Amino acid sequence: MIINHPLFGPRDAAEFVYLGDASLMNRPDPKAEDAIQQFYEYMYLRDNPAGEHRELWFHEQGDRSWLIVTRNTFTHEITKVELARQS
Amino acid sequence: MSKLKPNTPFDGYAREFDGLNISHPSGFEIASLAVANGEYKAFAKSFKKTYGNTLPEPGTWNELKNGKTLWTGQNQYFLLQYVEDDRLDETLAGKFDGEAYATLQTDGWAALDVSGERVHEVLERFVPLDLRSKEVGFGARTTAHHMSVIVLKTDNDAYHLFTPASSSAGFLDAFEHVIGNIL
Amino acid sequence: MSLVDNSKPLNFSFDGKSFKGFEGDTLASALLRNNVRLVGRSFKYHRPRGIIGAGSEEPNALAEIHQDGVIEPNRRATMIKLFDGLAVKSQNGSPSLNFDILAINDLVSPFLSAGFYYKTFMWPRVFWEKVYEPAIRRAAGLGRLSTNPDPDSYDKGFLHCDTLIIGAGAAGLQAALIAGRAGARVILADEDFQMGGRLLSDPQLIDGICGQGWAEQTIAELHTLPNVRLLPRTTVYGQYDHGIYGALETRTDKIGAPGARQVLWRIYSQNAILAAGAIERPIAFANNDRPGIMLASAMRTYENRFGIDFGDYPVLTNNNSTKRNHAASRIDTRDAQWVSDTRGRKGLNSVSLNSGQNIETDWLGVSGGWNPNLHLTCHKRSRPKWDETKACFVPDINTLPENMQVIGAANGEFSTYEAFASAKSACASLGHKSGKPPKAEDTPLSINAFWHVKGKKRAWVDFQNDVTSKDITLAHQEGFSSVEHVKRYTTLGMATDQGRTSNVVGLAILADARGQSIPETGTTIFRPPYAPVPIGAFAGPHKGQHFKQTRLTPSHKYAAEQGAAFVETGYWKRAQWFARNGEQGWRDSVDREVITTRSSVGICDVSTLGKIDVQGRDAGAFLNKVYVNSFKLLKPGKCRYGLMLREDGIAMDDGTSARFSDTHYVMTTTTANAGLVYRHLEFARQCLFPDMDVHLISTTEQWAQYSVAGPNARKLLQKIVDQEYDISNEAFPYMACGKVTVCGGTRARLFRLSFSGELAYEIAVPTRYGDALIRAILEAGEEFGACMYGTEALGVMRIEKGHAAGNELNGTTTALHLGLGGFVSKKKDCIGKVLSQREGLVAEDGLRLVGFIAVDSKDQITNGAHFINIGDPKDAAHDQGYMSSVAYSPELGHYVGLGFIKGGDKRKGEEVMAVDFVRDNHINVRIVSPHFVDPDGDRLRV
Amino acid sequence: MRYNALQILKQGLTGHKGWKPAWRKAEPKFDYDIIIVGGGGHGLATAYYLAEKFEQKRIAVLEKGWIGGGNVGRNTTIIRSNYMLHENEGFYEFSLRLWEKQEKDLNYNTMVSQRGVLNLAHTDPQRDAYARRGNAMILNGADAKLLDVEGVRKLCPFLNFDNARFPIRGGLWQKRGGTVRHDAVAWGYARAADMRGVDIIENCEVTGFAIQSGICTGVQTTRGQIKAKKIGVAVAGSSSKVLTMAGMRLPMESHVLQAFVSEGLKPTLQGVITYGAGHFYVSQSDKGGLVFGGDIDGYNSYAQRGNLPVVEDVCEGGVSLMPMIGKARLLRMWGGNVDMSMDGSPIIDKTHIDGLYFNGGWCYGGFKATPASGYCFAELIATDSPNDTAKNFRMDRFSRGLMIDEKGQGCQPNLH
Repeated sequence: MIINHPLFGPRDAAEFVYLGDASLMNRPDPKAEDAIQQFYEYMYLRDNPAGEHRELWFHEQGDRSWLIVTRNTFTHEITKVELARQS
Repeated sequence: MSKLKPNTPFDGYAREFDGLNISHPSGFEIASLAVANGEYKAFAKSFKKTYGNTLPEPGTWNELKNGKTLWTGQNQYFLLQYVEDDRLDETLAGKFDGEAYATLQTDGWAALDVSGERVHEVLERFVPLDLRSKEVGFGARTTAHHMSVIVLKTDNDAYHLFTPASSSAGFLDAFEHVIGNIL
Repeated sequence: MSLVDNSKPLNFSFDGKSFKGFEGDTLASALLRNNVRLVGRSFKYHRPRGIIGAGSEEPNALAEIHQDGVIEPNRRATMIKLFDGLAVKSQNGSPSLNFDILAINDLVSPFLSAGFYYKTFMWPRVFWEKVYEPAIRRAAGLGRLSTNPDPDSYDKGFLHCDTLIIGAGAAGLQAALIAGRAGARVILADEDFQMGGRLLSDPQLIDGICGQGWAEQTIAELHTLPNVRLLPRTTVYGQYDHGIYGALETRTDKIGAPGARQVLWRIYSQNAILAAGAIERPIAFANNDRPGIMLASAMRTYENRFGIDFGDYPVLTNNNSTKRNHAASRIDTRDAQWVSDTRGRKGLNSVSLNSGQNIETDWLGVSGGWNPNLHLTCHKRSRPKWDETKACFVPDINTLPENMQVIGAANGEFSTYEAFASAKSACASLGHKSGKPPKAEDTPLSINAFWHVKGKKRAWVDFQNDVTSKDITLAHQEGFSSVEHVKRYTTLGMATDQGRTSNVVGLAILADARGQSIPETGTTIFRPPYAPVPIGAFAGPHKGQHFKQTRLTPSHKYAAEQGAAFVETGYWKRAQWFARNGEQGWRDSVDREVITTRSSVGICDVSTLGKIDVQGRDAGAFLNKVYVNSFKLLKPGKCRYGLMLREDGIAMDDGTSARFSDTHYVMTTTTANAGLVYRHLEFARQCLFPDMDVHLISTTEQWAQYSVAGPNARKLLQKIVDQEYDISNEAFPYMACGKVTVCGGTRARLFRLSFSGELAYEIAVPTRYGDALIRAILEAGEEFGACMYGTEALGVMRIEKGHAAGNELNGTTTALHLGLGGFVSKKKDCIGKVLSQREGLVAEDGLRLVGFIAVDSKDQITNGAHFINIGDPKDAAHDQGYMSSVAYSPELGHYVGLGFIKGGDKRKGEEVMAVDFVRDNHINVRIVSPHFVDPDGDRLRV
Repeated sequence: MRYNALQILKQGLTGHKGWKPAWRKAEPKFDYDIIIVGGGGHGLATAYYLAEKFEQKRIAVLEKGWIGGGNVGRNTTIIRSNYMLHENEGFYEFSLRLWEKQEKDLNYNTMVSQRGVLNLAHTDPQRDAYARRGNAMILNGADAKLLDVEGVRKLCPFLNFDNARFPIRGGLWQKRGGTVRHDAVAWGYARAADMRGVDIIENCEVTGFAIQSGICTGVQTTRGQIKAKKIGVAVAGSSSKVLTMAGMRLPMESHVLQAFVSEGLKPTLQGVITYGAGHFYVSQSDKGGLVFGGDIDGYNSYAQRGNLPVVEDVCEGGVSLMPMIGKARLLRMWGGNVDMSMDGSPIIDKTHIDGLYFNGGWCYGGFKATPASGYCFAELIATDSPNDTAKNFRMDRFSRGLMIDEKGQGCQPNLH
């Protein structure tokens, strides 16, 4: 596959490492009383849709940036690529 | 001066092929500069004042007084300077105190210069990027035969290659293997 | 006029017999030139088979190339470019091609119908692996693989273009010409070593000159365009995501030739034009598989391109496309004429027609219509649609993969003029204008869909897998009527030609049996690769020592001089031990290294540990978020041990972090997890705590770092560290760090860290000085009898000290399990803190890391043993835990072990069984403290 | 009609007129006692054991496409019981024992060939981990032998012993492991279930669940509404897609696992070989093709097709392990849709909705688990209490911190 890096253009996805659903960016508040339940849902449950999916990729062999890629999990079409951390 | 004699990968390496030359550039130090949060403007200004050119855009490198600078990531640059100073990081830390953080990189990378009219015929079996269509001033990090490599386009048919030092023997072996299959 | 160069004869051998062919021949054309018709044996019935095609669709003529003891099996004779000295053998016939004993299967064929093997071979049970299966496996399979390593060299490469054109027939050449002249970056690939496609086979005029001439002239012009790259003998075998195509270029068929025999290209295209032409299909009639029965189009190719004369021969056809030089009889199903049977066991000698007429002939051409070569449109699971008038499947425009167009015969546009017209419109849609297409033949295909002749005798559909029309009707009768079930039950289309000549005929027969139309029956879809690709080509240069990169430590050269035995640690090579003369086994060397270190001083290269520069105003706060320990109060000049958790509360990695200034820490990770930790930290930095001013730069390769450990460590280092730096215990206490210089001014970093449990420092210099420093240290250490120690000795010492390492931080253990609960700061949050408190992870009877020694000192404790309480049965229900690390302690004179056991921290002194079936070593062990040597750590603080 | 050699002789002499369909093309009834959603290996096996072992009646299997079209037809056909954790190993050993009597149970030759599985070790820690795993296998009644380099060389002399980047240091050998003809497993269970009255309904996709106040009473399908007292969902990679319709989020990601077959070769490999220093495992089918695979592609996908990096990675591993296969040619590549769970182990459990049962999370182990998965899922549905070997495959193990993590990779499905 090809990921079009927002800063310098298309790169073969083989240069990236996949982590998973972009929901992993929303770390719950560790001080909440039901913290264990919130962290359980945050770490273990996934929508795992057959369709559009916002997911995290790490450009390990490139500029070491984390990207949020919006990709269709059935057709693999990528419609959007953003930097996880807007510098 | 120190009793410890330095030795770097590819010391003194040079080879001529039909349409391709490889040599080992030396006499420079490399340091990385990471811009402190909120200090980009200040750093960019003092950088330009010191080296006479602006910070490079993503995917490019800029010529500087006495060296080059390469964009390596968000708010991160490599600075290459032709100086005999294995404390370049400490020099830079002083110069850009509070604006950027410096780290010595020279020893981590083994450097090769490749050039010649058949350079792209060889590199197309080595690096996945579309180097033929890139301008001079292109610079990026990618892979070559599962190893990391930084590629700087220095002329229409000439490139600086930097690869991690610990695997540099295997990198050169693989590169010569590809050349042997073509030239 | 043929494209073979008669002035260049080439010698080759087939099954030991020598023949002559010419430059430009394929093995197939050379065999036919020498009137060799019997070339192979079919898979199940071992029937004699001959060449039927002229390209990669060939199902029968499979051969082994033999050279210097290496065999390349299953090569299509039609795709081997003849070279002088080529030696090939036929396949699947034993003892010989001419006399194959397994041909008896043909006699008992009524009992070998589709799927018979699912209904028998079930009794007696043990016979399956002992008798039935070995017999089946010997009969099955095609070519042989020699067990010698593949000597060939393969390369991999990457090409970029605007437009990839697949197939260099009339349509492909014309599209390349238009796009090339317009300046687009074009790649034109064709699987044949001679570009031109059907232009080389069907005599026709284009703009007044012959087809072959037009092809030659067009190729010549394309060579002059720098933006066009021609790739002959290159099969585009697969279409992948986002315009990526896989292609295999073959440079020679000679085994062991210099240079890369094949190159596996990954092509990045903006758009693609599929112009792969079409493949003629046979018709199923009784005994239609005899050598000499060929596709009519293939015979024209052998006549016109290779200059072979078959004399006069009849052609069975259901369409008008079979134009021929000779006027021999034409058996046209549109006039209700067809072939009802044939004779000639090892080669055709006569055919009989439904009219009762009998024709003596050695050759029969068959033309059952054309199948567009649309494989590459299906690789992303889009399905072709049925075209009733042309009686074939054509690409479905609205499900075509993005940025792909199909032109020419591949799109069902069979005439040469249509090919040119579709090339013009395809290029126009890419913005490349062009004038009127060249004048060429434009007769539309007229066809009546005649698929098979019903009858009692077997009519072959899939020649290679021996699937007959009766097999397909039987499959339907047994309920396997979905097109996918028929394929799997009968193996139709699962042979090496992947159903190129059989799928559609088989489908038509199935539709007949189901009483439905072909579109209602549906079709199976093509999967990559278009044509088989050697596994060696997919591996490319990454084999043998180049399978993965090799990382060498700064002291590698010196270590080798000292007799180091190296071991793989991830991609690193690390010295495991240093064998000295007179030492018998590795245990002698390792014990010596440990004793030397514990009694005087030992040196170990620790450069492979991950080293990360953590810099920024919030560096301390960031470390607090990723480690369970608190780093806020760590002052510059100090180090601290850190345990890192995954967010699920499980231990991930550990190491020490040294603070050099307010905004500068140097973190170390284990060798194995360096990459994993760096990725985890960048995720935390960029995605979880983006507002922090913290920056991470990997410096693993920037610094050469050596551990100097033992009672004499300080004395030795005082000869290395320059005098102005006081490294006494008072000035440089345990867990101190600082910048120093060594050997007269070389910059260095010094740490008071110890993994061995001895008085120890770690000294680091820029890697360029690494080789010189290790030699200086050992030279300085001579007076103390210093030696280098490897990973094995390091392992012994850390086990003696009870330090957890990779075997303990195995991804299932928490700080509590590891006995490191004390490090977990109560006040602050950190990654993993919350989920580490789940009930299952804090259970009282959970596993705990403790020490183990054999109750009887003669016994040897072994790693991987499971603990069972004495008196309990040895089964899973009574399993108490497992041994994770074992070493022989020279200091204590016996084996010591670390392991996990339920409630271990509360069972010190208890004896349990250590059960080790795989090493047949069941012994009793005692649970003890894991800190075997210097439990209070006095030696560290001297 | 029984299948045996005599029947073949009789039919062979009479033009094969007597063979009957292996399973009826049943029309969906208004309601059933039990509905199994998913006509793959696990769904069909569940239906068979519900009827055969637990005497359940009025059972239907609903398959959206054609039976056996999912993962049971897309895997590398390996069976083994060489897991390290007792929570898994007891279950997979039970499965291997069911494989050993499958032909007799189903009167169908699924070609269960126990020609051995060899896991290679290339470092001392890896060999020690295999010792721990081998002992765990034997504690669960399975067979295991730890081999040194010479032991491995005797079994497979063609492996790369001298020029290897990661030299072979030993291996773990399970003699009773091997391969099975995968398509035949689906057809064998379908025929046996059909003979026991189970309705197998193809081209019938579930499009919704009928759930009132926490009780599931039936499903909507493309062929109408069907009611049932109990509904078991066994749809592997489609688990999230299906159970989202019941308002559930699962601890799972769906991934593409590619598999490959080479052109047919005369006998070359005896049993199954897995490479310890790269992503590659291989066996040879009875038709002579080398059947091999490696890792999943690594990104969420329902496409049932993969990309090139994995193909090259697998072949690099294969050629580095056995240099001879460079000359074998890759004939066909395909992809399954595997349900990768959050700890690499499966779930066979009730859900919080009464009457709705779930079986999924099989990662790489789905095919070898087919018989025991069917048996245990049937037992859970029929008796509402789990089979002893599957009692740990609970849905709530993650929230309670009782993960079953063979590889110790934590909450990242693509690392298991």
